[in-house]
Amino acid sequence: MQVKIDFERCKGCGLCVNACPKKVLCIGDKSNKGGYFVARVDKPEQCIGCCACAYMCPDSCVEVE
Amino acid sequence: MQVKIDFERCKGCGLCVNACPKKVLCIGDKSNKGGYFVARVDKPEQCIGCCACAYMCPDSCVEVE
Amino acid sequence: MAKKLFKGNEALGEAAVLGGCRFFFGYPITPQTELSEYLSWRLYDVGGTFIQSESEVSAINMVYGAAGAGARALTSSSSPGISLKQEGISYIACAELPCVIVNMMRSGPGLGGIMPSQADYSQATKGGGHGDYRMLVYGPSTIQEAVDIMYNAFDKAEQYRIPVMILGDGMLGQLMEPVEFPPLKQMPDPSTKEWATTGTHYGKDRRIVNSLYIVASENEAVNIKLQAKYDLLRKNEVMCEEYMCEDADIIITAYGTVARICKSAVKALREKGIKTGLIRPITLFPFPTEVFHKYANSDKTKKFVTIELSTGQYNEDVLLSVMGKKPVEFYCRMGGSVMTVEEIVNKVKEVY
Amino acid sequence: MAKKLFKGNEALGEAAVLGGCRFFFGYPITPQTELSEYLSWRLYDVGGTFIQSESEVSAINMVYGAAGAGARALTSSSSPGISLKQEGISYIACAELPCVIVNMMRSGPGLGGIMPSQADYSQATKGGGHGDYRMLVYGPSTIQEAVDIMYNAFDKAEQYRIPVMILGDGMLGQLMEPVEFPPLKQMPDPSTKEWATTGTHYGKDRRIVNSLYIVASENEAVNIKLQAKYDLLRKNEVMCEEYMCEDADIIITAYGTVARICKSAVKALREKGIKTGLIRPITLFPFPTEVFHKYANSDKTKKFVTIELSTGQYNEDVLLSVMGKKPVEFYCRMGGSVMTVEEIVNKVKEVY
Amino acid sequence: MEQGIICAGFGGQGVLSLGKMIVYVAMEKGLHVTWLPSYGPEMRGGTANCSVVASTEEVASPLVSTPDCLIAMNRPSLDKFINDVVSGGMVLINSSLIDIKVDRKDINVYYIPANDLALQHANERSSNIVMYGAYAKLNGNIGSMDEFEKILIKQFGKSADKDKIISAFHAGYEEIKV
Amino acid sequence: MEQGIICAGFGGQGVLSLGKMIVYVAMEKGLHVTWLPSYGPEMRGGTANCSVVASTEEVASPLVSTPDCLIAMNRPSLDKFINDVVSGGMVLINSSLIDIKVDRKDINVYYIPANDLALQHANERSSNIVMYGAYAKLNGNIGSMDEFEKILIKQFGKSADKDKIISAFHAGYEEIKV
Amino acid sequence: MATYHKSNMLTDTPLSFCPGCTHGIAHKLIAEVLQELGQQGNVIGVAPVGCSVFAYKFFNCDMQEAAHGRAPAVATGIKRVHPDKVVFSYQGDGDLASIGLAEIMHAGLRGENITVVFINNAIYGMTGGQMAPTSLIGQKTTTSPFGRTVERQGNPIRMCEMLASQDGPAYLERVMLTDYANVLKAKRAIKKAFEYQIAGKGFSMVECLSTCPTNWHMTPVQACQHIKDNMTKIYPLGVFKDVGGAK
Amino acid sequence: MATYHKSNMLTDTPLSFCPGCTHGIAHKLIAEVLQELGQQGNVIGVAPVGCSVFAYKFFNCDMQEAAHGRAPAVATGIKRVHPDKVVFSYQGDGDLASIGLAEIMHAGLRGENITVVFINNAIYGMTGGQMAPTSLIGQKTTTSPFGRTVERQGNPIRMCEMLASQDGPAYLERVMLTDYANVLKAKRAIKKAFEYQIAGKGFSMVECLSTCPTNWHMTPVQACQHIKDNMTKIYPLGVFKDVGGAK
Ligand SMILES: Cc1ncc(C[n+]2csc(CCOP(=O)(O)OP(=O)(O)O)c2C)c(N)n1
Ligand SMILES: Cc1ncc(C[n+]2csc(CCOP(=O)(O)OP(=O)(O)O)c2C)c(N)n1
Ligand code: SF4
Ligand code: SF4
Ligand code: SF4
Ligand code: SF4
Repeated sequence: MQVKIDFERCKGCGLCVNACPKKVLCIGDKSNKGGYFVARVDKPEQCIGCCACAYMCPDSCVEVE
Repeated sequence: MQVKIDFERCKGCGLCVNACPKKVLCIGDKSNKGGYFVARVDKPEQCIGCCACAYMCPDSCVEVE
Repeated sequence: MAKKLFKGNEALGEAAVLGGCRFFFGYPITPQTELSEYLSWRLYDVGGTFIQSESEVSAINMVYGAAGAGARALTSSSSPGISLKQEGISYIACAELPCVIVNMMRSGPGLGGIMPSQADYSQATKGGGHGDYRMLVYGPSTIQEAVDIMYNAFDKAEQYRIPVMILGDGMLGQLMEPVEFPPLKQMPDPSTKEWATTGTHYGKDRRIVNSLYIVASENEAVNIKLQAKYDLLRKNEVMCEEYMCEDADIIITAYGTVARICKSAVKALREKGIKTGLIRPITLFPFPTEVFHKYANSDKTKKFVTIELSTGQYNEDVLLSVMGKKPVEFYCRMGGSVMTVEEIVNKVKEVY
Repeated sequence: MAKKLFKGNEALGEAAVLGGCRFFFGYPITPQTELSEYLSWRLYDVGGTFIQSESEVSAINMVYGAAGAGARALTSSSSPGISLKQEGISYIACAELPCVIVNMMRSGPGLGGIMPSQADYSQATKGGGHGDYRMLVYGPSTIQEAVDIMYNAFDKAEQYRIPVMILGDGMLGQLMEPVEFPPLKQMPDPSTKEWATTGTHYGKDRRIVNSLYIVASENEAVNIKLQAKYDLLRKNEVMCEEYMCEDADIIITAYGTVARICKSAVKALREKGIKTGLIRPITLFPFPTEVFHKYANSDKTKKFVTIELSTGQYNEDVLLSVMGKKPVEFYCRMGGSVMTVEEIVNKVKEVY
Repeated sequence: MEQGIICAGFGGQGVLSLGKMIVYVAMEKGLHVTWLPSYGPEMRGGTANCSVVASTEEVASPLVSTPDCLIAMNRPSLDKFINDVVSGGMVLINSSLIDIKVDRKDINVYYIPANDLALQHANERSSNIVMYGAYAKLNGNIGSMDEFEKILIKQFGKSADKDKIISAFHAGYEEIKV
Repeated sequence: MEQGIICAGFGGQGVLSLGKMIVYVAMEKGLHVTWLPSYGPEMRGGTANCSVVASTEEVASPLVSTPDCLIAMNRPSLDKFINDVVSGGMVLINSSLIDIKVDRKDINVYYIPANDLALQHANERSSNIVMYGAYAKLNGNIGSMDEFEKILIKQFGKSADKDKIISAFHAGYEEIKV
Repeated sequence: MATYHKSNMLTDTPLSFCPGCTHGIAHKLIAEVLQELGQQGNVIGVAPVGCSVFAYKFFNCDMQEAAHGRAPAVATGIKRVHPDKVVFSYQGDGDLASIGLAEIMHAGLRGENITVVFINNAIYGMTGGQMAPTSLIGQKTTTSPFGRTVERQGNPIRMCEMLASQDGPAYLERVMLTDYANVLKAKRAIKKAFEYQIAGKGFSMVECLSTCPTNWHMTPVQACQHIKDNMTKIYPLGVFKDVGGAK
Repeated sequence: MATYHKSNMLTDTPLSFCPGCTHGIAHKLIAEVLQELGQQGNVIGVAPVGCSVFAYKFFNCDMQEAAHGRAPAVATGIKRVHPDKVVFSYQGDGDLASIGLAEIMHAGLRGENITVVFINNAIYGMTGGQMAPTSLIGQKTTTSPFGRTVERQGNPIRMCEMLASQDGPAYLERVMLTDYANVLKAKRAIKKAFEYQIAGKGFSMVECLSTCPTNWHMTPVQACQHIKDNMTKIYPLGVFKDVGGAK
């Protein structure tokens, strides 16, 4: 499984982070052009492909494949 | 008991006639200034003072005393 | 074709159908209700849709939706109901949707009365709603003229993508006259309506009906475009009847049913040897400014006399056109009272 | 009293309270929402009532009820919301109820944008609603002036039994300036309001608030009475600032916040040696026609230049006042774009 | 030629259709016509009237403020319009309901007991037909008796009371002696 | 004297209150002032800015189209307004977020690492206070350092971070070497 | 045995309704109730736009004439100014259930302490017999000339049920003005509604099934029967909400 | 294990909502459902006035932007012209339950064959946090600064319940956009609503309890919790009407 986050689209809201049952994601320390600190895939190996993060992302920034 | 009908106010709708359980009233053959054939107290002696006619008259033309 | 005796309201309904209208959304109000009553069965006859909406506000927004979807949609009301439509009309104007709105004016303000009036003139011609928009406004004076205007109103509305208003009054709506109807119009191919959200578009081609422009420069651009359209109307769409004006010392001016009464007055005055004429605008926006210029600049014309059923709303446009070059006298009745031929004759004699 | 830095919207709210307003009915809309937000707590402080109504339509009708009941009632909105109030305003005008309505104009038509505009001028001054009614319309240009006008608006409204409109724009609403507030007004005795349905009347004395006059002659009489009132306003209530007009070759004219920009332009032009002045109407209805007459008839004045944030709505009244006696030049911006001082300077230089 | 007519009466007396029938006759004759009702919330009783204009030229104003002909079906209508009738004009009065005489000398007044004749020949609702007949007799320039009758038949041809109605029409027609 | 100022930045950077504090200082000084925000549906991120005018005379136009002073807190703001600054005017740039240099030679440009200084002395939300300090140093005609500080204390007197905020102010003040 | 006299809360002006129209019954019930409650000189009424537009001529108290559908908003404005006065609105079905739907529902939700008398006659009377939102399925009107169908004109609206679905209203009842017994019931309902207002319990509404003989093309007696036979099937009588002793 | 890609019924334009605002979730659910139902090139949407005013930029289909509250009227106009197209409106609570209450109720009563997605976030987001008709008792907003009380600001409005009190609507469900499981439920509800429309069953509405972190002054995660803890007490989830197989 691979989780990808659209860096410029992300608003750093943290809903994906909160949704992930395996704590795969976290809010990173890099901000994009909008000034948002973007979510980051922290532990990709733990991903079970449930897509909870993707479903919860209001801005459709998360792709799971 | 006395039933009185306001001759000029009456519109001859017949609701009082229909309401009276004792058939005290009827529609008369005299018309008023509005061109309406006015209700008439036909059998005053039969009146039991139930006021059904008065309550049903939409134009508040019936007085019962 | 034989003429048929028709009530103004019903004739307008029939003419709308013949002119291609297939959608009506409206709410009853005297003195125009017969229009919707007529269409409530007539539109079903031709496979159209008639909805008595929950309110005038809803009606005008249904028109917005249907017009945006490519249909020929009509709504109709009278003064208070038209006031309620002002927001919606402003939206339609900005989204550049074509539609037709009938206002059979009654006397106001407020609930007022149901007799004829012309006191919604400014509202119709200068924007009763917010923002710098205009409608193409017609003020027919006979039922035949109303029919002919309605018959082509949707064509004009679509040509310019603009709301068209037919501004009548209670008298026009209630009057019966013999009228000749044109044939059922062949509809233009709907696919030529490049604005229409027909639901068939996806992705880049998709269509948007909108009036929101949050960036000032974009909103200004839209307004510039609208103004250019209004200039085009001023150039191409002015309609005006000049009646016995050529040799007239006094020119009466009026529109709508009032102009009919004025015509009788012109005849009566000429019989009395007073050379009178009549300028009768048929389009109220665009206003026939040039016609007034012509006579205002002519040596023959001595004076203008404006006659209207409101307190100078129409006269403002007359004054703006005559621009101080000749005196403009004024006579009006209000609140549903209508002037007689005699009153007009007397007014003209008085100022002669 | 020390001046306080206040946002226009909030300053208007405070001034309304100080001027005796105890009832507010309104619906949020940018750029005036701060007014209602302010009153949502401020009115409770003074034992008043604040209702966020379900819509603008409802708000204006709540105002009708409260005003008819003898209260000082206020509503406030911006362009699209004001369009929705047109029916209600027409009712209030006809029933001769006193109230105050704020319109912080935003750009239109339609949903448009939220930036400053003056494109509701005709709607405000010539009746956006149906029928021949008028409001007393003020166009303040500074927050202090807005405060002073609002402070007295209810007095004027009650004196003439007329709806008063304060016509600002997004800029006036959003701007902060230091402002001095007058003291809390002593309320006139409510029992002096002979129109008010206070519920204490029975039988012959009972009071009726109404705008229905089904008999044309009665409706006409009401209209004649209204027109007499409007003439009285024309006589007594005109307010206008004349700024450096005495020796001016060119007179700029503008109202509201735009007039502030024009004032800067007048200064800049005079520095460049172009003798410029400014006529700034404070009341938009009644319009300061006499002031324009004075300069239009003066040999000194060469030209007028109208500056506005709409496409000639205000200019129509200027033209009607100047009446062809002097050329009137025109410059406008639209859709929320606001002209700079430089643009005005350039326009004047161009026509000089 | 231009004739302005006012037909006026109670709500239920059929004055609007009376006016309309006159219009149809004039139309058949090739005249220009207009018909304008007094409209309003008259559903609830009260009076009704309509203005009719028939003219050899295009009708300018459909408003009849000074009628050449007044048909008055009840007293309030007579009172309302009698003074507006032009000098030399005609007035048709339903004498079944109107018990006064007109004292203007400059007009031609005809008294027709319309309700009585209607009851006699058809039914109480046909008083307007009687007046139509009377009008026909007096206005040969609008149409001949046959032409008036033709329109009547068009309107009531399918009615069960057709013959009675025609008889009421004739009663009105005959009532006028000229 | 009349100074037109534009403060501009991201939604959360406090540019509106920065402008307001400058207004308060000018008010205390007896100057005429106006403050005008760019308003709108900016709730959802995006840029914000305000126009401030301080003048010895009544302020005619509150719109600042050609600022005498620009305070730019982020790159889009700098790009938007830099060309409007009057010749001889001043520009204060938040160099923590803006990594370019201005190439106009007719204006005075000051680079202040506002976010860095803010983090160092107070917290990330105080970058506007740093700029306020820098502005104070450059605009003695609007008010003295004490007068600027007084307004700051009025605003944040009750805040737990009061001292840190004042320290951020001084850092901004000191950052300008004139 | 009883006596009956015209209420002193009615003026002497003849009512403007058609012969046999039960609008008149509703008028007098309100007048009688207000009289019995001793509210003379303590009432402000709001007239709607509809056949009862002239209500201000008939009720013997302070009155305001509202714009079409806006009576609840007008009444709200009044009640907030005079919370100690009895305020009522009188509205038809076009007025209340069509154009004024938002106003009545939000007045109910606010628990506005007013009384509404709602005349449901399934038609637009004033304008000459157009379809109302309450018109029955199958009913022919001038704008549903082939009879109302669900497909074309949608479903009849049930106002008591709609208001009862929300918090706010204190008392909601539907009655019919068809006969003596039901008129007495209607009177009790109207009395209760006003009593609740006087007690400060909040919004109350009585929906009266009422006739329109003129536009139903029936005699007044037939029209009353039509209500009993047909209207009550769609609009069942009864109490839809009653907060009782609670506020 | 599954995969997730942005729906092709959404454009690439970044959404205009605040960080963590669940308006975005509602948008993508609609897009996904329409994609799954194969409706690309068969849809017309109606955007309201509110934070979702720019919906026309985000949905990859024909769109109309309606006046505040009038989306159901606009959608009605559209649907009558194109009965074979899928028509939906997307509306906030100010839009649908306050200014546009009459329009939504009458669209429901007409059984208008459209789908409405109703975002109930208990606040006016777009204009900066004023009270909505759906605001909770106790909720502080910029126009109920001391917290909403029944006495001052009235009762929260329940739209599913209101619509369910009438004939007309075919399908009404309330869901919440708070977590994975509930988002999936919401998606099923939205799908069902569109399926009903496609099957010609009539009016369908899905009410989505949605967050406004900005004006609630909460983090997005807190805001979701607030819905679960507090909003659902007033706005219980569930199906309020389902005509099922019947038309
Ligand atoms: C804004 C507006 N729209 C329409 C009308 C016209 N109008 C007057 S009464 C009425 C309907 C009345 O019906 P209802 O409320 O059912 O009362 P009823 O006459 O049946 O008693 C309408 C549509 C109006 N006066 N104002
Ligand atoms: C006629 C009119 N009134 C008011 C407004 C201002 N306005 C814009 S959005 C809005 C409320 C939005 O709230 P809601 O519908 O709950 O949607 P949200 O923003 O919370 O998603 C208002 C009142 C307007 N644009 N038009
Ligand atoms: S949910 Fe979406 S927008 Fe929010 S942090 Fe995660 S990826 Fe970014
Ligand atoms: S009910 Fe009244 S109006 Fe009707 S007939 Fe009897 S007395 Fe006359
Ligand atoms: S039209 Fe109908 S509702 Fe109106 S007064 Fe007549 S019978 Fe009553
Ligand atoms: S204001 Fe609220 S509803 Fe609007 S986008 Fe932001 S979080 Fe969402």
